[in-house]
Amino acid sequence: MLDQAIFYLFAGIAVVSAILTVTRRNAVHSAIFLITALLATAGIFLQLRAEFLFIVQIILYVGGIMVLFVFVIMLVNLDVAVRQMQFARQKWVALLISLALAAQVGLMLWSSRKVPGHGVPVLNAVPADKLPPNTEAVAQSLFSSYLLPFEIASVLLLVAMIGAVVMAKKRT
Amino acid sequence: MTPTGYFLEHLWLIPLFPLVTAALMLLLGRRLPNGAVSVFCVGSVGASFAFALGAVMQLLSAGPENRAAQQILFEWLTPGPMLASNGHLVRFTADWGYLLDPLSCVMVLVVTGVGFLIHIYSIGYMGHEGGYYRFFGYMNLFMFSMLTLVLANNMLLMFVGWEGVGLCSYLLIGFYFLKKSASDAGKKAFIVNRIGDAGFILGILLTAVTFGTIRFTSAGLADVAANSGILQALNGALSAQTLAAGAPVLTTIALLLFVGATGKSAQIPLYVWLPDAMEGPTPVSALIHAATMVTAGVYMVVRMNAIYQLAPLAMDVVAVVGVGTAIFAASMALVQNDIKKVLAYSTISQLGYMFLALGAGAFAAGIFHLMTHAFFKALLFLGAGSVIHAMSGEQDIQKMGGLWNKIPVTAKTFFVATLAIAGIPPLAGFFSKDEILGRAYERHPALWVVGFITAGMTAFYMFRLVFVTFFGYSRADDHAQKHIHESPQTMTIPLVILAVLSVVGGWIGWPPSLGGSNQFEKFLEPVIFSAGSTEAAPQSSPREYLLMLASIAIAVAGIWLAYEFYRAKRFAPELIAGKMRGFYRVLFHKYYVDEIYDALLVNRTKDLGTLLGQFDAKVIDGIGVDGTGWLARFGSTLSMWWDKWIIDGLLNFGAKLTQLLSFPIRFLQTGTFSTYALLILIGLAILLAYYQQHLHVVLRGAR
Amino acid sequence: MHIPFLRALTDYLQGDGAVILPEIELTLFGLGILLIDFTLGVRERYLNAGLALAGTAFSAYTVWKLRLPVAVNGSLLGFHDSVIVDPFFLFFAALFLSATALVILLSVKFLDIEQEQEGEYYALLLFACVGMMFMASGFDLIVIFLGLETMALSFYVLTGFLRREKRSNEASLKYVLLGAFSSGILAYGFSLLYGLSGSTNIDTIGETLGQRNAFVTSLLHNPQSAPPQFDPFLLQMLPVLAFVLVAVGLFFKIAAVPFHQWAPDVYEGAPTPVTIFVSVASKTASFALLLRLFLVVFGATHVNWMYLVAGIAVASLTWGNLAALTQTNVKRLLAYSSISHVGYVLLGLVAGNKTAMTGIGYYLLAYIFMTAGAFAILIVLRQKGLIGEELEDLNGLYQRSPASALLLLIFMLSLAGIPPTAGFMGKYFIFLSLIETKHPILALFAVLYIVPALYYYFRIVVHAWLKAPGEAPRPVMSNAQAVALSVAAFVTLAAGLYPEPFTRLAQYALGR
Amino acid sequence: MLPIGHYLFLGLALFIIGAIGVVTRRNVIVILMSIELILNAVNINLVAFSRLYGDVAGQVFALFIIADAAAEAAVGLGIVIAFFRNRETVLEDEMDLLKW
Amino acid sequence: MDFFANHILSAVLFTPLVGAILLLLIPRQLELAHRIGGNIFGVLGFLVSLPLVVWWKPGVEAFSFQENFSWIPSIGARYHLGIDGISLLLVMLTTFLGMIAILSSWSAIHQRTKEYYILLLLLQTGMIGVFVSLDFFLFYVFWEVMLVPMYFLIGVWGSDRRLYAAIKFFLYTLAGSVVMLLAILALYFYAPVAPGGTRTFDVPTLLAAAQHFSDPLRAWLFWGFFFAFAIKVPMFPFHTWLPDAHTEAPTAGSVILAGVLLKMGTYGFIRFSLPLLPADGPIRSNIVKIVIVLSLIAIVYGALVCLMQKDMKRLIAYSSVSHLGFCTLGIFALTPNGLAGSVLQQINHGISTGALFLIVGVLYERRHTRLISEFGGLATPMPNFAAIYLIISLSSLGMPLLNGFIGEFTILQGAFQVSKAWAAWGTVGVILGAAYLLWLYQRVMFGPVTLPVNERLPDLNFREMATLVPLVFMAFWIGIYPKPFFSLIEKPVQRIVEQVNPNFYQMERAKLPPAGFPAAAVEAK
Repeated sequence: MLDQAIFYLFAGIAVVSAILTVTRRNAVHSAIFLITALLATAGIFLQLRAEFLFIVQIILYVGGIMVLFVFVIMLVNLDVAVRQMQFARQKWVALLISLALAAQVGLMLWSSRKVPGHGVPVLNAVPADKLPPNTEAVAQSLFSSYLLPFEIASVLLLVAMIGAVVMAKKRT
Repeated sequence: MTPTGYFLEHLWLIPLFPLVTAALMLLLGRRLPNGAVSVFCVGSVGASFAFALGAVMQLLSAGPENRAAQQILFEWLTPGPMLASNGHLVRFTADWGYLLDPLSCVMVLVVTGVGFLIHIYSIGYMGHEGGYYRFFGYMNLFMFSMLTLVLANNMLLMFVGWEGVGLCSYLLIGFYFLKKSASDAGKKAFIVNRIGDAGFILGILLTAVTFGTIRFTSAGLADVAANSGILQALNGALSAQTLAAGAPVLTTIALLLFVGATGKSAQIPLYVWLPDAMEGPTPVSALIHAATMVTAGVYMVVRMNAIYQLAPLAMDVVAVVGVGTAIFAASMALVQNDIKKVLAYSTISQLGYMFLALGAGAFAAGIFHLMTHAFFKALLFLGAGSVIHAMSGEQDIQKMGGLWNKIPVTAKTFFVATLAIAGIPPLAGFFSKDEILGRAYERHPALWVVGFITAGMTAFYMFRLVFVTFFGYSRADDHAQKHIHESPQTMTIPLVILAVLSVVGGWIGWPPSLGGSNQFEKFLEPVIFSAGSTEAAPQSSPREYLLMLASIAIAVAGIWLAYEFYRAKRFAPELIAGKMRGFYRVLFHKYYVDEIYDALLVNRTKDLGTLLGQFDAKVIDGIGVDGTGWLARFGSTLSMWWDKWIIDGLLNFGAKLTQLLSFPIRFLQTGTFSTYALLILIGLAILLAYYQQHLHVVLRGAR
Repeated sequence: MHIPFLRALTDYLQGDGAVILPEIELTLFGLGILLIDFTLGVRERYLNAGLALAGTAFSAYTVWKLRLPVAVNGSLLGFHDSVIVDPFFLFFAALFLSATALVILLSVKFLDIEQEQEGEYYALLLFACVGMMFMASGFDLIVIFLGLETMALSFYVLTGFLRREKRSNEASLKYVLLGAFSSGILAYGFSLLYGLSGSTNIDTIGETLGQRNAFVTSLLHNPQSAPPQFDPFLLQMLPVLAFVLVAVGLFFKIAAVPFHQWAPDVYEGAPTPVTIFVSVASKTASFALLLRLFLVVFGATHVNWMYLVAGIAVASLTWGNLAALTQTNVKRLLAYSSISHVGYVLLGLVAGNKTAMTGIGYYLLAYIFMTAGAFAILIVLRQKGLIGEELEDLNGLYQRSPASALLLLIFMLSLAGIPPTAGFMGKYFIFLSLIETKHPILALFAVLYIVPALYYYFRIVVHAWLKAPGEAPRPVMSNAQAVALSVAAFVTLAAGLYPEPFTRLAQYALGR
Repeated sequence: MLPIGHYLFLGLALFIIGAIGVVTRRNVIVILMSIELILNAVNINLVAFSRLYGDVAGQVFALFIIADAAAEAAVGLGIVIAFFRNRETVLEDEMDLLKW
Repeated sequence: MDFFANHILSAVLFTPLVGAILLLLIPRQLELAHRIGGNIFGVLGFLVSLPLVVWWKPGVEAFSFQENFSWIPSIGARYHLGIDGISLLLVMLTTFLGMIAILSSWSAIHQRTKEYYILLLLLQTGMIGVFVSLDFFLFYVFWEVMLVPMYFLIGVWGSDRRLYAAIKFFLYTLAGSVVMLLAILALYFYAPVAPGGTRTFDVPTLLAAAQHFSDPLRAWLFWGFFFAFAIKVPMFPFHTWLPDAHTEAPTAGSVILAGVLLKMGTYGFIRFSLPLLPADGPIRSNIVKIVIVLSLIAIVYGALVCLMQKDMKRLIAYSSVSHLGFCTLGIFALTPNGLAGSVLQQINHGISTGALFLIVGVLYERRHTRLISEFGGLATPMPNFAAIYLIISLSSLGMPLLNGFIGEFTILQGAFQVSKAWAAWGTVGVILGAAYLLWLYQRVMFGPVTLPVNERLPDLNFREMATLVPLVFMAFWIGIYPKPFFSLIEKPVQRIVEQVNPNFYQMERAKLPPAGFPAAAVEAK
């Protein structure tokens, strides 16, 4: 019961603020609403007993990425951008098509609900008390079975770093 | 026993002499002096005449039943096994071989003899012309081809000669190739002949598949069984009842071959080339277009007489075409003013006579007339040439006249020839023509009537020619007047010899009814196929005398009429012409046949060519090639401007739609990036829809 | 040795480390470049290139050594089955490394001309290569995804590496936006895959999907075997969704119609060596990934998605060939031609039998070298003050530099698929496989598209050979370029004249 | 937890919204944000499934996706800055040098 | 020497290639060196091919001088060469015409001499390869390779619309040959494999296997090959590339194009298409009907189009369409005579038309125009030229004692045995042939010299004589004594007919009466 309440609350926030994100004229406002959406998602994570991810979401996204965004928005002079038109002229067609796609996929998901377990092999989730303490578990698998992705991620981030530097570096 | 002897074993030398000299002339004749040229060329023809004589003598030494000498030099065309019409496989071979039998005896003698005389004549006639060596080279080449034609032992080799003479006539007609009319005439002659040749080839092919061989006969060969000939095969088929007289295949063969004959021998409908051929030098007209080449058709039909005799229908066709041509050409000859044109038409008409004879089954008579005609027509042409020579190139008889005393030899010999062709006994023409008419009567009186009228017309136009040319006052301009002179001896001597021949030449065929014993016919007996039913019916001699008298009468009448018109001038021909102007004009324009042919066939063919060329350029290339190219380019432009036309079109449509829904829309140019992104979404949607639908069909087995 | 660290290191390298040793080496060399780059003066920057080459060489050697254990026991798994080393990987690793080496060789002079001789450039090349290798060797969705992203990010940066170039910026911006979007879609698909199997190991995923498919087919044959709510169609809903999402993500990476539109822009805008890298390496890597996923994960449902792929293939052939017909920019033209090549390879995937696999391998091999060669000619043309990317810039190349004109001809013939060149052999296998699997119509399509292809390839040849030269300078070829070109030409010709070893190689990698 | 369908729909919703943002917005920065939304949707799926299966693989995956999102954002924004330096704009439809 | 004897075909095949490579090494400034080198290797190519004739013995096995080495074992493609009588003739024609073509371009080519000779030699190798390879894969490779040098010969040294003509030629031929590739692959795939054996591209094996295919399959394969060959020949609807290519190509190019390239199509028909014909039945008879009708259309059509041409080369090009129509007619008559005649006619066409193109080239070098209206009355300034031109025209229009007649007559004979109507239509072509060739000759050579330019035209020089006289000689040889040629191709032709049209030999298999029949007929007289 509580679960549901929490879920719907956060889900509602997430969706609404997501919509606002893509509809606000002002990029700063979009950023703000994006943060809201991400926070709501974090709430969902929590509802799903993924505490570690919840933290990461808040720290990394909200703390890191969004700061970057806002920073860049400030860098590129905003007031001009705001005054320009914010939506591509094809927006209606685009909207139409996106919604059609949404309907299509939604229908697939909806129709597959008839299948037990929504078409997913397991019928119902492990009871919450059977779950291992989340952070340890994540750490466990991160450094045992997902060691390699961890290493690759370092390379990935290195590349990102180099890239950002190369790109943003003042021209010599 | 088959006749043997040096000459018979070296038959191949007869055509070889002219060939060698011809090659000599054409390769390095330019460096030779005229004297040497004439010695070589005339000498070579003389040599082959001598060899021909020798060969004939040695042949005559044998008994009549096996008077045939045949020798195969090598296998020429051996394309491998051929499926004959009776389901046998035969190893088809066309060998390079020569056959001398009575028929080819006559031909080879006529060709070499007359040819020899004409060569001599040409020395004088062509003396002043440029390209002397070229002329004689062509003439010798012609002799070679003609001899190959008459000596060939199979149809294909005969065809070689056939085409060869055609080529030489093309070259010689076009000898003055600077004159467009000349080269045109040459081309016309060749192409018209070519049409006939097509028929000939088909005839050969049909013969080949029907009889499995194209060798005329195996007579005179060492191993008769090994390589049999048409004659033997035909007999075999008859005895085996696989073929009967009048079998359609035989008729087809006969008719196809006859198409070839009409081409070469200038019969309706393919005679049109011969009058134009008079563009050539006069000796050429004499040799090729009077004495020898044009008679090739006759010779060929006689060669294949076995088949013709078994194809009555074809015989009728031959007879009708022959007689038709005879009168048709004669009528045209009535009004011509060009001396050579008159002779040309008379040649056509005489050839018509020969075919009439063949059609009537009188093969010997046909050959007989061929020979006599060779004599007097050659004489006439050479005489005409001498006249033209005297008149310094003038050919229109209306500009001549009163030459009788100025060029006596020419005039007298010409007169003899005229008598001969008019059929006045006892000159050569009389016997041959009379025999033809007689046999024609037996075949069908109508044939005789037409031939009879033609005889009269012949007498008329020939004497018209004589009177207008040689008698009366001269109508030539005085410049020409001064130069009138008798031709040199090289030209007159042949005239005299030919004149003698035109007189006595006919006597070897002195008919029994006049106490003679038609030697000529007996001589040709062996080569005339006798299986057919056309036995020479014992004729009641009174009727024969009647016919004889009639033909003499009509000839005299024609002569008298010509005299009244053109000598005594008792009636003016202009009046007649005036009275029936239309008919006269038609005659004068030779029935407009050339024009009709041009309008109906020649130009239409050219138009077709143009049309098809256009078709290539426009349709096949236009639609086929460039069309696809265009399509590709179009397609690429399409996909290139996919954004602009499709996406934007979609957008505009959406915009319009939303506008209709009264949503304010500001038009700005499309954002490329979002277009791409949108395309990705669309693709995603499409793939999803497709895959879902596909699985729906597969898994629900529906739709 | 008693130093524990070294002990650990050697243990590691005998154990799991062995399977990722090539990647490790490349990474180390990349780091090394970044380190020494600061110490180098502007004149010595080319040493970076040398170092990068050395890196590829080492890595290549390691790959070569790895073939022995692979030969012994089929394939090596490591890191809890999250990475695999098998002939497939070895083959593609070799391709990536050679492509990288070619690009490095071709970059040096180009960057000098552009005055962008930076160490980061080569480092990024190597990291991209690492990413590709993980794409080929990854046996776990996470590894694959990270490898893909590593490659992609490096490419975004490399594409925009000429920061002064407006077109370069624009290309990289489009690339990064679209690329991120598409990898978002791909990730969405991956998440569904995880959901369907509860595992990120593609082998497990493949098995689960296979079982599901088997279950569905059993349902089809006797519907009574399960309760009615197990509707076979609905059971396939999520797999379908997953498949389409993954497919779209991958089709985007290989630039198949209609997900191709980034390719021409990026190819045109990127610095030409990077264009080579994108068009050759990233495409090959994406194909490696696509093959791995389609065959291992979705192999069971091949008959179902066969026609979907066929449709994409024909679309790519049509669009690529037609659009290329009227291009005037050579890089753009080659971009469209590369789209049509994608069509051919996908047709091989449609056929999907042994021959087809060999063909795909052969085609990709040939494609790498001939495309690299074709672009390399443009790099040779790039001089101070001459971009040399338009068709007109090629005019009279024959008079200006016969050698490069000849090479250009060879590459064009190979791209068009005229024997005796590598391109023909690749097409040969594809066509044969189509005939073997009874797809004559597709085969006819594929074959006939050679004709327009030849037309536009020969537009290039016409300009290079038959047009009069303008006042353009004679291009001068640096040694590095000469080496790269001759290698490319050699492979292109050798694989056409004596295909035997290359065929064996392709069979070794894929033909099983 | 709730039946998995809820989470799937939530993920779908965010995904589509993000997609809409990508295809409709002109400001590239906002487009990048929309992409972040999409990745977020992915994360929701992953975490939900991992909860369903009761193993943390999904969460680890989500972790890496977050890292990747960060990396993409960094590079993307860097490129945006470079672009902006040259063109004084951040509107995607003014990227019109490269076209057919 | 022994090695040479065992690898004679390879020697013939690669001599020109070696030449090309050597020329590649000579710096381009030394134009003369290139000319000489090119000619040396042209002659050498011919000399090397002579032993084929000398050592030729009508062997028991189908193909002589075979060489068979492994090439691509993994797909079963081998380096397998071998020739029978037919290919021997064509190879000789190729080397012979190649030599002449190279010689003919001594003074015609002034720019890019080096590449010109290299390309000619490459082309030579390609063409020989097509005729000698007995492995489908190898065959296809040569078939395609040969396109490239030809493309450049037209495209670089051609006249005004060369680019269009060159690419048209290339695309046309390519479109055909890619379909053929599919057919080859299908043949390769459907041929049964011996247990434990691998697939093979070996021509005799595959063609033998094809005999057991179902009729529809064979029909499909036939059409697959048909397009490639029909375009190459070219047959009626596919012929439009020919006039353009011929017209634009340089003289040597036209000579090779007309002399050899077109023969690849007919050769392909004989070697590959015929064995693939379905077994006797409605399908097969329909196919044959279609092809024959196309050939007849080509014969008449080409001849008619010739009548309206204003450009000499174009006219001759269309005459090739007509003549090749004869060849295909003979081939698909499926009788020994038809096939033999067709093969011989291919050689004849190579000689006559090649010579005609040389002749046009002679005029073009002097006047740089090919318009008929530009000439007229040339017989006066150029007598030798006139003579040779006349002989060649005659040989081309089928004058007896010249080569053309032999071929045409034999073909007609072959067709006549099957259907009289076919032969009849063929003769129409014969008539028209005389018309357009003589008309052309008259317009060019006869009459007064119309243009002052033409008054001083020099007659043939020694080199041009050297190029033309051998052809004239060959024309006479074939025309007067064709027996050696026929005996050369008799065996292979028989083999083909036995395979394709077995019931031709059903009748009277046992005895071949020498000529005329029944033998009883003789004593019946």
